[in-house]
Amino acid sequence: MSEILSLAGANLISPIILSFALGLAAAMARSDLSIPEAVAKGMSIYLLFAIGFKGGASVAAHGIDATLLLAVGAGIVLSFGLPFIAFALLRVLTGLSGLDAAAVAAHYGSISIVTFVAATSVLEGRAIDAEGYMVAVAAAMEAPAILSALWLVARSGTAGRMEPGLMREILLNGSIVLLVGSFVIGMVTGEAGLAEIAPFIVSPFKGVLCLFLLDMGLVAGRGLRQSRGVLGLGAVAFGIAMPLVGSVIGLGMGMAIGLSAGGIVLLMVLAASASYIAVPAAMRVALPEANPAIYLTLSLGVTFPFNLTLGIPLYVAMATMMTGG
Amino acid sequence: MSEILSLAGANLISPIILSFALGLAAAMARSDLSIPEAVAKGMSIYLLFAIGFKGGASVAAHGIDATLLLAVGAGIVLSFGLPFIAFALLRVLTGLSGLDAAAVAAHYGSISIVTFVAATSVLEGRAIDAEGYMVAVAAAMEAPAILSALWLVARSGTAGRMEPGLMREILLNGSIVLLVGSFVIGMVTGEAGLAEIAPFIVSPFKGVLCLFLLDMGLVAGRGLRQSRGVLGLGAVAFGIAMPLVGSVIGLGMGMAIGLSAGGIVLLMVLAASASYIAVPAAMRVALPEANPAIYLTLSLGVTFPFNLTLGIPLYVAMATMMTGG
Amino acid sequence: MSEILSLAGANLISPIILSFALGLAAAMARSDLSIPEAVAKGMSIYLLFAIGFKGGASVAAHGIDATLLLAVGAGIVLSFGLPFIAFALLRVLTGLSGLDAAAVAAHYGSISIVTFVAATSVLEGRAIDAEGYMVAVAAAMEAPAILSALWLVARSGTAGRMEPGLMREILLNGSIVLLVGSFVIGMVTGEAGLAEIAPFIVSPFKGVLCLFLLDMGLVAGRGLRQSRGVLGLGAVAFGIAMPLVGSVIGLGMGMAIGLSAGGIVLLMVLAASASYIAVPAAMRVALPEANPAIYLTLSLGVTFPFNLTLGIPLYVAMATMMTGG
Amino acid sequence: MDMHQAKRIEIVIEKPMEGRLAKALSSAGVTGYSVVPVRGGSGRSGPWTREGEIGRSGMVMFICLIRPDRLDALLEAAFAVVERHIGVVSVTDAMVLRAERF
Amino acid sequence: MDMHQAKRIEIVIEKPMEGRLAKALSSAGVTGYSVVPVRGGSGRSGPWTREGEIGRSGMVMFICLIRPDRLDALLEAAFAVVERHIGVVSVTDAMVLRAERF
Amino acid sequence: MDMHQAKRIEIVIEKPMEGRLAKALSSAGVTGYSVVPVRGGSGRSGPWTREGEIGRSGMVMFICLIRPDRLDALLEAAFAVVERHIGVVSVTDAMVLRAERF
Ligand SMILES: Nc1ncnc2c1ncn2[C@@H]1O[C@H](COP(=O)(O)O)[C@@H](O)[C@H]1O
Ligand SMILES: Nc1ncnc2c1ncn2[C@@H]1O[C@H](COP(=O)(O)O)[C@@H](O)[C@H]1O
Ligand SMILES: Nc1ncnc2c1ncn2[C@@H]1O[C@H](COP(=O)(O)O)[C@@H](O)[C@H]1O
Ligand code: NA
Ligand code: NA
Ligand code: NA
Repeated sequence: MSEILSLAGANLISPIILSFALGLAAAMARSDLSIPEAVAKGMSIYLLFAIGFKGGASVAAHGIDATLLLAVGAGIVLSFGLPFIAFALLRVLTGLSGLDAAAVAAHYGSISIVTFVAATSVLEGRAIDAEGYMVAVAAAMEAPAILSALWLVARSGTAGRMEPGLMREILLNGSIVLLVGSFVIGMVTGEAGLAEIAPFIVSPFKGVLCLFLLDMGLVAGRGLRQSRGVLGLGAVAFGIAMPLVGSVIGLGMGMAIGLSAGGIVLLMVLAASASYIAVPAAMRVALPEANPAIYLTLSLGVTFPFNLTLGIPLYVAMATMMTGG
Repeated sequence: MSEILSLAGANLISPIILSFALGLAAAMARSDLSIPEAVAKGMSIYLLFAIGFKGGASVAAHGIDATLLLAVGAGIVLSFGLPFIAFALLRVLTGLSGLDAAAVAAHYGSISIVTFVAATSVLEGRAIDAEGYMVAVAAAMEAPAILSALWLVARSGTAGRMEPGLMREILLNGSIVLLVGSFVIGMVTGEAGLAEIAPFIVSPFKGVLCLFLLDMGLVAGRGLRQSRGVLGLGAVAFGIAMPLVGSVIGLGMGMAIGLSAGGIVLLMVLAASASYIAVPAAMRVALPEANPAIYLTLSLGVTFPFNLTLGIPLYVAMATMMTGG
Repeated sequence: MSEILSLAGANLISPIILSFALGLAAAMARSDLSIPEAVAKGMSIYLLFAIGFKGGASVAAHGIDATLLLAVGAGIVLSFGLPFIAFALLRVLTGLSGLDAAAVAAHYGSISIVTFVAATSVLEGRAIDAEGYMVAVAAAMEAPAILSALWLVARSGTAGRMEPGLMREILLNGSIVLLVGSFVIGMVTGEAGLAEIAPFIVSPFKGVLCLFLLDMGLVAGRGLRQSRGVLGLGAVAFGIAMPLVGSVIGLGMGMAIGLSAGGIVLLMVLAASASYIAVPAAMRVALPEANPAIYLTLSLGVTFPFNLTLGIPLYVAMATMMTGG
Repeated sequence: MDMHQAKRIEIVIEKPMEGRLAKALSSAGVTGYSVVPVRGGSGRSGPWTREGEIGRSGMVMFICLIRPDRLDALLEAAFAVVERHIGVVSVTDAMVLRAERF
Repeated sequence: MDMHQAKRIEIVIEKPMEGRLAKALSSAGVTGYSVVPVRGGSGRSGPWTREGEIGRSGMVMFICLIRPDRLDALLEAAFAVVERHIGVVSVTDAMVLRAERF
Repeated sequence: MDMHQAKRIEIVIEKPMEGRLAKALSSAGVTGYSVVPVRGGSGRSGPWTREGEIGRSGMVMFICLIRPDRLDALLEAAFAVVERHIGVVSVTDAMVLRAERF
């Protein structure tokens, strides 16, 4: 326990977390500090490209593990399954309508790639290796949850419908394409390719991540400030309980399929994190009646900071304990 | 021959080419992956500044070669002359109107700086030196072709006219000014200046180039998808034949004026490549009746990928063979 | 004297100054070279984050100096006081109205963070150490001058009023928040934090500064071109005399409170430089009748280039002479 | 100058619906429109801004000039897309040069 | 389509005043507006552009559709903010779909 | 509020022609206009977007409020620039505050 706390403490005073906190505080205090949309999007493209490429290069270096397919399969199962658990939990903890609950559930089945990146960074800091292909698992987990949510809504007889073209849109979503694409490039060009562009995608990576988290803090803080009162206590409780539930399930599946300690942590993080980019856009198309203030505030304002600060060190502690690391 | 193929093969699996291919594929599949205009422009400014500066610093290090003036002169002659060859070839191979053919011809007399940058990168990878001032030759070749095209149109009696102010606009075009300006800065500050900013303009250069080519792939793919049917077979044949013709002429001139093998490759690449930024804008002003879908698709959708993938290794092979390297 | 000249000469041919000159020349010649707003803002965020963080990390490394509070206090006194001197000088040298003179005075009490950054860069180049907390002094000097200017206007009975909310806006201004925030992060995470992100905020710093100064040259040149005739000779004289006056006062205060030679230079630079971002925005709100062409042209078109080229080497020479360095 | 009657339709719609509206307009035979970015705004769901955002959030504005007799077809097409979504549709009378383009 | 009378107000105002105008509008009970970026322009104070700028300079455009009977309240609120500042306010007649939103 | 008759002219024109239109307007004595970015659109030459573009491609929108009696001069100046180029010109009736500015 005390070790978890010291890990969490060390995590809390990293430049990455403090940058997020700075953004959060600035937005709460209504500073006009802001990062242009184009720059924020540029940084997200950089991060996706770098994380995908490095994952692919690592697979090229270590060879494809027999568990690759199992891990991707586990991710897809998680993404399909977690929304049902989230939905049930929401019905118990909150008074959200079926529609809103389904929309929130979709977010928690999907993933937050920045949480994943932050976790990778923590693992690196502690010299814990992880399977490079976990990036592919992340990509595979982005979309399935949306289908589960639509099914939940359809079952309850409300308006949700599968818009024509929506499935293609979700699967060819920019972040999935970039993540998978750069993963493949990294795999094909291998260590040599990585060496060529490492001064761009490896060395400055953490610094860019700081600025990106500054931006996420600004956006999250603005959201929290504007949606004060939107979330009841039950909803906030869900925003913290759900990642814990997800991470435990991720832990079990990761151990079952034989991932390394690092891989298990990443699967836990994927299960525990909630989408705030791809899924919200899909929800605006498919479930426009659902209230975006609820799912955005929960995902970006509650669960994201929880995972970033306490969740990740906790998941690391759990995984190393269970794998006897 | 087999060596050319193996060079081309090695070239094809570089991160740079694969990033372009990823962008192309994503756009063709109608993914919403896209890079903000401001970020794309920012990267192009970075590349121009870096390539100009490095060229200037290299001139400062190696001294001004007696062939500098000859090379710039050769570039200007090429830029003036190639449009006539392109025009004739287009009249033979395609049914384009005189106006459209002249507009296309202007693009092929001018140059693509990214193709030039990619070639520099390939040369570096093979440790083939090139004259630093080839950057100045590139700048000198941007504009003259436009005059030739306007002359071709005027001769044919169609609407093209020299808009007042157009010449100043073309010569003070942002990319020419930045390329020449940073070249001069590099020359003045020399190796010491380069050392100060090398961690910015040298180390991460290739990585930025990857993201930039991802963007170019996206733009080219979008163009190809939208202009399906605009180009006949003859036009496509021109888009591949013209760079070959241009490169051979470039090879001859490069050898005649005594450039190094690397310098010859770069002159070939300049002759073989087609503009897709400066010239299109000039054409919209001077020849608004010409169809942009034709010249953009040819330049960016046919010739650019050809040069990037097959052209450059071919030109390297030709130049090293002819100079006995 | 000859040493100052040689220092100034060496300063003038640095990539940083030449990049500014390139931008200035390009804008004067009406080239269409330009850097997108989002990219320019992104670079400014990078520079503020980097300079704040490095300042904080340096404080963490060297311990908090007893003079920290004194230095911040001196900065605040300077920022409150300099506008009165500027106002008096303007009434003597120019025929500006009280309103315009007060608006200009506010700019000269506040600071230009880029001038500060350029000075830091020069100090590093000459291996002169400075107190890391000078960054905090810079932040403290941004706002007070605005109050002095409003007081000057109120006294003269004209329209200026303290808009509700303006004070909060000024103090929570993005650049102050980012500078102070990253300073604190640097202080908390210390050398370890700096090591993590140094490849992002240290190595490429000077290169980014070059591109940023290219942009500032473009903006300054555009301003000079458009406001030709706005400034009389007296105003231009003020734009050069005021930084000299400010720097001498800064020198005195820096010596009085016992700063190191490097710290004195930075205090001189802060006193000598004029704001062109935060204060103009505040003036548009509080003194909309004051003519922005006057204060922007003076601050960005006259004083900024003066400090960048001649001022900084002069201040370095003065400080080293006076401290017997 | 030879001016012609036209209608100017302005549609503010969520960004994720942009592609669907474009498709609906072209299916309805609308020959031209321009899309203008929207930086922020306010409505019943409160204020918002695009600063720092990275996804397909926010709104865009379609501006469309058409011959008056084609207004109904356009509005029907637009309404089918906007119906369940947030968004604002307004129509103004306008005059245009070069009527052959509309 | 069921259309309703409305007024379309367009306000070009300096960026540093953006927050104040937004506050004034909401105090005046204006239920909705959109903000569009302005890249540059020209006026009595000469031409300008946002290229390369980094501060809160330049201008933004508010576009606001309201029920005609609320026009005066809006104009008064807007005028109180714009009064001492540079900026342009114009009003056009428009028709809107879904009047309940305004 | 004291309102005055005005015309609102909206010109969508290719970016490479932006400088020429600005010059033509000022030669025609037009005292003010604002330029708004256009992110994309569609016309007879098909759909387009500015995403990922780096050159002076795409289009921009000029918005210009003027006194009604100066409309013809403006339209003539604008038409001389737009004539051979793609682009759309529309005019709407509007009311403005502070007529002395136009
Ligand atoms: N009356 C209006 N005039 C202009 N834009 C509006 C108006 N109402 C809503 N909008 C825009 O549409 C968005 C969504 O509106 P709402 O559905 O009311 O939250 C707002 O944030 C504005 O950008
Ligand atoms: N008549 C007008 N039509 C459209 N925009 C205008 C007009 N007049 C001024 N503006 C905008 O308001 C800004 C300031 O105008 P001014 O106060 O006249 O310098 C200009 O730069 C334009 O962006
Ligand atoms: N009717 C229209 N309404 C609004 N914008 C238009 C219209 N027609 C054309 N445009 C704009 O002008 C561009 C060129 O049109 P075109 O010359 O028809 O290809 C289009 O891509 C649109 O951005
Ligand atoms: Na999840
Ligand atoms: Na060429
Ligand atoms: Na000062």
